[in-house]
Amino acid sequence: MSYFFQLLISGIVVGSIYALSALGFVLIYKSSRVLNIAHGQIIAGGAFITYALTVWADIPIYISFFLSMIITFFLAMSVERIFLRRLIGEPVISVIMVTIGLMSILDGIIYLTPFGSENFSFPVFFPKTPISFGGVSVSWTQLVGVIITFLLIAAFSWFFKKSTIGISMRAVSDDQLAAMSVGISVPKVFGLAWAAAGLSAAAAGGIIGNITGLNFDTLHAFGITVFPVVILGGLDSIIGAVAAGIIMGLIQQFASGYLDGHFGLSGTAEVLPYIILLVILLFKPHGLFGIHEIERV
Amino acid sequence: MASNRWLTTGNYFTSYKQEQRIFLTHLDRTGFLIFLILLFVWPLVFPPSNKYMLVIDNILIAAVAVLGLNIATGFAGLISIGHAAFVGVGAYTAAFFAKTIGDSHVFLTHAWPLVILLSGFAGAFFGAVVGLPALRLKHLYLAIATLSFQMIFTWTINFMDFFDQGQTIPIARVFWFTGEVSRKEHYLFWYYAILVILILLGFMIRNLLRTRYGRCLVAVRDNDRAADAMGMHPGLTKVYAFALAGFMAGVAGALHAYLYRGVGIESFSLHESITYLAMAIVGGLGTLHGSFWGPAAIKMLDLFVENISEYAGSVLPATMNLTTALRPLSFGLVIVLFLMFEPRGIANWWRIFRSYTRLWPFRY
Amino acid sequence: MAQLTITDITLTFGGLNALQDVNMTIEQGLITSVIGPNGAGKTSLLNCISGFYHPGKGKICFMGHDLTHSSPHQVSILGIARAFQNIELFKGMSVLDNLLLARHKNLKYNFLQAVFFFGRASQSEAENREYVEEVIDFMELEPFRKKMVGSLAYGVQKRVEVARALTLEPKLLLLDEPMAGMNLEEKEDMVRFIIDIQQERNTTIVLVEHDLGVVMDISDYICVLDFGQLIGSGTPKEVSSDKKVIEAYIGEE
Amino acid sequence: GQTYKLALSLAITGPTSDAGNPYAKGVEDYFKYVNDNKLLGDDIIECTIRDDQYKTDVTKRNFEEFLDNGIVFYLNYSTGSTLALKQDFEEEKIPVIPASFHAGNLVDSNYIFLPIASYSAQCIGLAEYVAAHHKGGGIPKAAMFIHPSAFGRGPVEDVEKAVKAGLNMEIVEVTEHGKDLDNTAMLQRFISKGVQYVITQTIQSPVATLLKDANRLGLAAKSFGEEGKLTFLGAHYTGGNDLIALAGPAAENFFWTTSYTLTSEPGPGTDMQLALAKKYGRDDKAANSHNYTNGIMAAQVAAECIIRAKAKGSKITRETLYNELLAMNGDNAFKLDTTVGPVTYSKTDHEGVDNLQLYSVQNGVFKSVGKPFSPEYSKKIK
Amino acid sequence: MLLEVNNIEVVYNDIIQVLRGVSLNVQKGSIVALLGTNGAGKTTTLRAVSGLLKPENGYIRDGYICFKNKDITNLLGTEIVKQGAVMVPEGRRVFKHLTVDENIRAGSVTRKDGFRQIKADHQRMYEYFPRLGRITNRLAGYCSGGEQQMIAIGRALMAKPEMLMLDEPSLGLAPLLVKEIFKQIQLINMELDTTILVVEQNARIALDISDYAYIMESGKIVLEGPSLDLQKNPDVKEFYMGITQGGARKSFKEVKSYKRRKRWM
Ligand SMILES: Nc1ncnc2c1ncn2[C@@H]1O[C@H](COP(=O)(O)OP(=O)(O)OP(=O)(O)O)[C@@H](O)[C@H]1O
Ligand SMILES: Nc1ncnc2c1ncn2[C@@H]1O[C@H](COP(=O)(O)OP(=O)(O)OP(=O)(O)O)[C@@H](O)[C@H]1O
Ligand SMILES: CC(C)C[C@H](N)C(=O)O
Ligand SMILES: [Mg+2]
Ligand SMILES: [Mg+2]
Repeated sequence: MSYFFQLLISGIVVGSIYALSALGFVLIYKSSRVLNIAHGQIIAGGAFITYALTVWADIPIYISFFLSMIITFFLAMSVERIFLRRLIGEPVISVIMVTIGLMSILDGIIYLTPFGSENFSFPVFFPKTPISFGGVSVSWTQLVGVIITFLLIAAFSWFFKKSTIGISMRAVSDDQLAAMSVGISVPKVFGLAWAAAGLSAAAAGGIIGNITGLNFDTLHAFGITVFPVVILGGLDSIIGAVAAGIIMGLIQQFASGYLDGHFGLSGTAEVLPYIILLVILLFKPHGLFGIHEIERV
Repeated sequence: MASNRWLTTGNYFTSYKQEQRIFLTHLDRTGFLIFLILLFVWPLVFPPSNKYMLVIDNILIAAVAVLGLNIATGFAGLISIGHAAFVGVGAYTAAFFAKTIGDSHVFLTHAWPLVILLSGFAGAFFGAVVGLPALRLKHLYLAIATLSFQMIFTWTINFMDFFDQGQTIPIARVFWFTGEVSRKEHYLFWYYAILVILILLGFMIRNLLRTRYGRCLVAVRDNDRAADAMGMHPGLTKVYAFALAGFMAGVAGALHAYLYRGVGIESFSLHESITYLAMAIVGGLGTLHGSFWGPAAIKMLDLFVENISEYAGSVLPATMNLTTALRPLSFGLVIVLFLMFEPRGIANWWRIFRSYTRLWPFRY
Repeated sequence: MAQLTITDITLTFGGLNALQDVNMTIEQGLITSVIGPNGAGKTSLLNCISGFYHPGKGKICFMGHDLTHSSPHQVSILGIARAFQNIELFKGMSVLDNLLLARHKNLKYNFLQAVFFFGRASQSEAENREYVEEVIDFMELEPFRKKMVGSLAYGVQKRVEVARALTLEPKLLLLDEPMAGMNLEEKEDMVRFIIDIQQERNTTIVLVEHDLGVVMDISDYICVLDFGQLIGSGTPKEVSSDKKVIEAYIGEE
Repeated sequence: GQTYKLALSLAITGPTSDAGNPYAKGVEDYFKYVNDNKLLGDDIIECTIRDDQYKTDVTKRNFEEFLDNGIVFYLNYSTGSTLALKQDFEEEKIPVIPASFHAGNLVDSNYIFLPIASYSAQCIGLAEYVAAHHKGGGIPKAAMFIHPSAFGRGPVEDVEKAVKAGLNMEIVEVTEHGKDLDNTAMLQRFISKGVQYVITQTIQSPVATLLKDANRLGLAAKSFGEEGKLTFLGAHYTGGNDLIALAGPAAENFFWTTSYTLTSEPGPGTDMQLALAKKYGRDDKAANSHNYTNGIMAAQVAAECIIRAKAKGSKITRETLYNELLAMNGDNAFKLDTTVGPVTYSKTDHEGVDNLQLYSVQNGVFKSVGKPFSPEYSKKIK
Repeated sequence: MLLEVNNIEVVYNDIIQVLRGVSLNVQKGSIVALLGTNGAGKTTTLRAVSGLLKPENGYIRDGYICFKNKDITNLLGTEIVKQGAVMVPEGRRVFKHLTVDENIRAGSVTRKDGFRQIKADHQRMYEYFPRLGRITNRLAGYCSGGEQQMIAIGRALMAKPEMLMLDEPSLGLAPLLVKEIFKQIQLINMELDTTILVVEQNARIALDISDYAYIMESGKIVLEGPSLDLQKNPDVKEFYMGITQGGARKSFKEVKSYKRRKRWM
């Protein structure tokens, strides 16, 4: 039974990290209907900045974690400013393609640093002994990761639901022209969305980096890995990201816990999310919590 | 029609049939014919090295694939992030034959046009199956269905012992009237083979686009509710678009298998899918000739950047990082700059160029 | 003779009855108008007829065919065409292409013929093009033939909407507020088109419109909806003196 | 003097670039060294190094270009591309040394030469060590944790064969990993099946996650073979300083095998390596990387062939170099300091260094365990 | 003069000239109506004033626009809203996926005068449009046409504009609602002292409530004057209000008859 619970807990932990990574997609999509393919690179970037601040600049990791969130906040904002500003109003696919180009550019920039082809790991700053109860164990890194995830997600949920800026961000995604007509600055909204996504990416990067070590390939692959999560939750729903993240985390853990090694299967955790995603989409074409496009003819 | 069909100026139509013509003037048609002849003749006049022939073959194959992608994404507005998987389906159809009847069975070596055609149908079949969610899904959700196919395809091939778990499955050299195509003429031979197929497919698509079978694609892209009211089944039309795209991809896949004389899963990864998308966009979505410009531009760019970073490597100090970084950096930069300043792709340059020359010599 | 009969249809959106037990018959060859305040369910009614919505209850019959569960493309093939309230044109295409698309089902050639553009393909294309030109003439859209629809003024787009519906050669034409956003002069033009369509092409017309002047002047029969219910129907005269209708819709002059 | 053209196509960017990068530096530096020190007299080696981003199609393109340029010796990289280009190597009759030690490279092929013992031999070596040093009763139970590709799967069959041939071990499970963030499920399963040893054949970062998870769950053995716990072992590309960099303290007590000498165990080979790195301005990380050694070694073999052929006065062609490789045995075995044994090739033996050295992480560095050895079962199953 | 549009020319896509020298003035506190045929360029004129040409790929090529004596030619939308001129776009473009409440709140982004003030104004909107007060939590996309128009006006008013521009507020509304909306417009004009520039097709009601009116045709102002005068103009009467020379209402049934040309053309 504790095997089951261990899988359950691990699933939730992994799932919430998925949710945090998916959050970046959601934030950008929510206001600009753009799927930022380069998000994985930003996650990796966030992790590297945290590392650089901690190890090279010798700043305590708790501070550098937040510093890196602030730095990526502004970096992502300027990325939007430089690369995407001109594309406001262009077809979605062009903008998505720009993010693909952006992916390459960020790759290039990261290859300029040692992070591109060398491996690092964060200094150990949490107690090494895991928290155990009833045969189930969670490491401190994971626990803190989950807490940060939920704090950030709660904050963003509130922001979009209640704050005027949050509302205006949603308004922009609905109808840009109408938004402009009431004085909402579309470029500012986009900038802000990217900035927020950058911030969440740095947080995700820090946490993932702590779990896997800092390897560029592993980190940026995460951008693609969380795709099914983003879609399952319904592109523009923060709550959806959380729910889908946890669902996917659980599916993966249980799949590799109960399927792999039987029936000659292995690596099911890689593909199962996509299969489940397809099945769910057939019943819920907008994901679990995505808004239904209101189409009145 | 006015008597002079060489120039556009002063021409007008007198019947609706005339307006259907692909080439409006003799000048256009002649120009195009000359262009085609040049395509066939140049390698005989200036024989390129194997590497460049391979690159050019690659461009043509990519053009076949992108032509398909353009149908789905450009014309029907269905973003496909799994196009390489469809190409893979085509290639693995060839691999399937190689595994079941032996890689140098006459069927593979002599009846290769048939194999290519069958691969196309396999691609079309999978295209239609993957397109089925289009009956319910829209926009990015649909795009993700294609991504899922990409992932499932990769995983399945990796999983199947039958396909050597994704390792390269060899395919023998083909035969031609002159006997076996040797290593030396391999790339040249395929250049002609692919070129002929590409031109054929290009013309077929061009025809399709001026008939109801092509217009309905654009209709569902623009407004699928209205299309519905016009008597088209929007869902099935999308499925059909995917099938068409799958067909082209399948053909491209088989060509790839023959050209590389082997099929391995790495050539059909997500990264390739994204590259196809990049090609389609840089070329110009929703334009036919964009499907040729895009692959050419992206592959050339790749070579160019490779040369530049090599050169940089020779002049810069041994700190490898800069040269390493140069390649993705400049590659990404070009795509981004393109989209920022010419979001309609290279096809638009061509359009502008044409509109300048069209009415020549009278610009009004 | 009743061309279309609607029996007892109810349409619900999450608890809200957009239509409730509506009964209606549309007579062949007449202009029937549907009026009612905003949100009364007029558009929903047209949507039910044209297959965009499917009523939860009741039945819709068109010339012997049961439409209740048909989808829009099936309905359109039976001969019902519709102009949308919120313009639903193919924005990126020219007026000509928009109309040609409406000929989809009339283009009779197969895929192979299309791919090689031989046989019936070219012939059929040309014939249908001719038909489209006829409609363009009829709706006086000549100056806009090759213009991108998206850049046309609202009023012209409305006209293209009607033209496109007409290109489908419908037996029954559903017009959803074709005169919204037009000034008097243009309304007059549109009225002229509608009357021509009815008389010269012998097409049945269902008209949803808020301009009472127009409705009263040209309809043969009027149905009034309010909160999804049919609150009155009859000839223009009868309706305009119906107390319930005045209260719900017209207001005192 | 003459110029001999060689070429290397590998992943400097993209997946596995963490290995490819130092590898490329090793090759580059060693050939520079050869030219600078006039090891070939007036002749020089010109080795084109090209990034293929770990994509087979690009590798093929690069290879065609190299052929156009007239190379006489080729260095390749990944398993995938080596397998895919095998036919071309045969047709072109060009000697090739790949960075991939996949045993399958040698099947139906005459021109591919592995620099050191194959992955299969490495895994069998590890398995033999397990069988020999297993503590506690019964047959040692092991699991294999492998990369989802030919590279990872290659050795599985051979290890199984070795077990069939009498190696005292049971393979309980073979798992292909994905991009997992959490291996809890798998590790727990291993334990429940009584697995005590995990032989890994992949790249560093999945192993790092694996080790971290095992440590978190308290499942990692503190010493070799600790009962009820898992002892992790791995082949060439799982280990090295990169693993320590990624896994940090969790790497402690990881067992690893390769045929190269490590800078953490100084000797003449490592001195030479560090000097080379210093001379060409490489940073510490590259200088101490076992894949830097890996690259140097491939270049050493290639250069040696040329030197030997020249000494015989023969013209430097693909054929003469190929023959030099085939003759590299017996007295002609190539002894170099960067490996733990001599390089021997023959018509039937295309694995260079047959010896392996076992290392394990002690206090954050790899230390050698025992003497170099040559796995017995890898010969038995041939 | 609150708004001064002087001889502007607007082109779309660099080639399509739509306005050919339009001039109009709006007095502070007044209601000004802009009438005209389809495609005359009324919407374009409003877009030009409110800085929303850019997204449509248009720009002001010639002439200038002054608002509160400041030049706002080719300024961007957000800036102009901050200056105090807000437009309610054609076709009631509400934020479909936001609730009624959120829609109205979205109008207040440019305001800096504090949470309380905004909250109070928010409440006031529900007083002007009591219908909205009852459906605050409904998604705007599911509201009826009239409600959407009210949302759009309320949303614009939340920016506390000095001048409100309405583009065809009666579009697609039932007669009763048209009356209701125009009543509110008049009320807003009086109570909040908001200047109003309204584009309308319904000439009757527009001339009824406005102080001054312009008539536009193919990109030019062809007729202007106090609304009372225009109401008496026989051409306006016939072409815009459907009143025959005899004074009776023209029947649409007779549209097929001969058409008289307008005198101003
Ligand atoms: N897709 C939908 N989902 C939910 N509710 C809907 C939908 N379509 C219509 N409704 C609701 O049904 C009711 C009737 O709407 P409908 O559009 O039919 O009104 P209408 O009479 O055409 O109004 P108008 O004159 O403004 O066009 C409205 O309350 C509307 O909110
Ligand atoms: N984005 C655009 N691109 C190109 N042309 C446009 C664009 N928008 C409008 N036009 C053209 O400008 C002219 C005037 O359009 P506008 O929308 O200003 O007219 P309007 O007077 O508001 O008409 P309506 O009463 O129909 O709303 C029309 O001929 C239209 O075709
Ligand atoms: C060459 C290496 C870095 C190992 C690589 N993963 C392979 O395919 O063999
Ligand atoms: Mg309606
Ligand atoms: Mg307008």
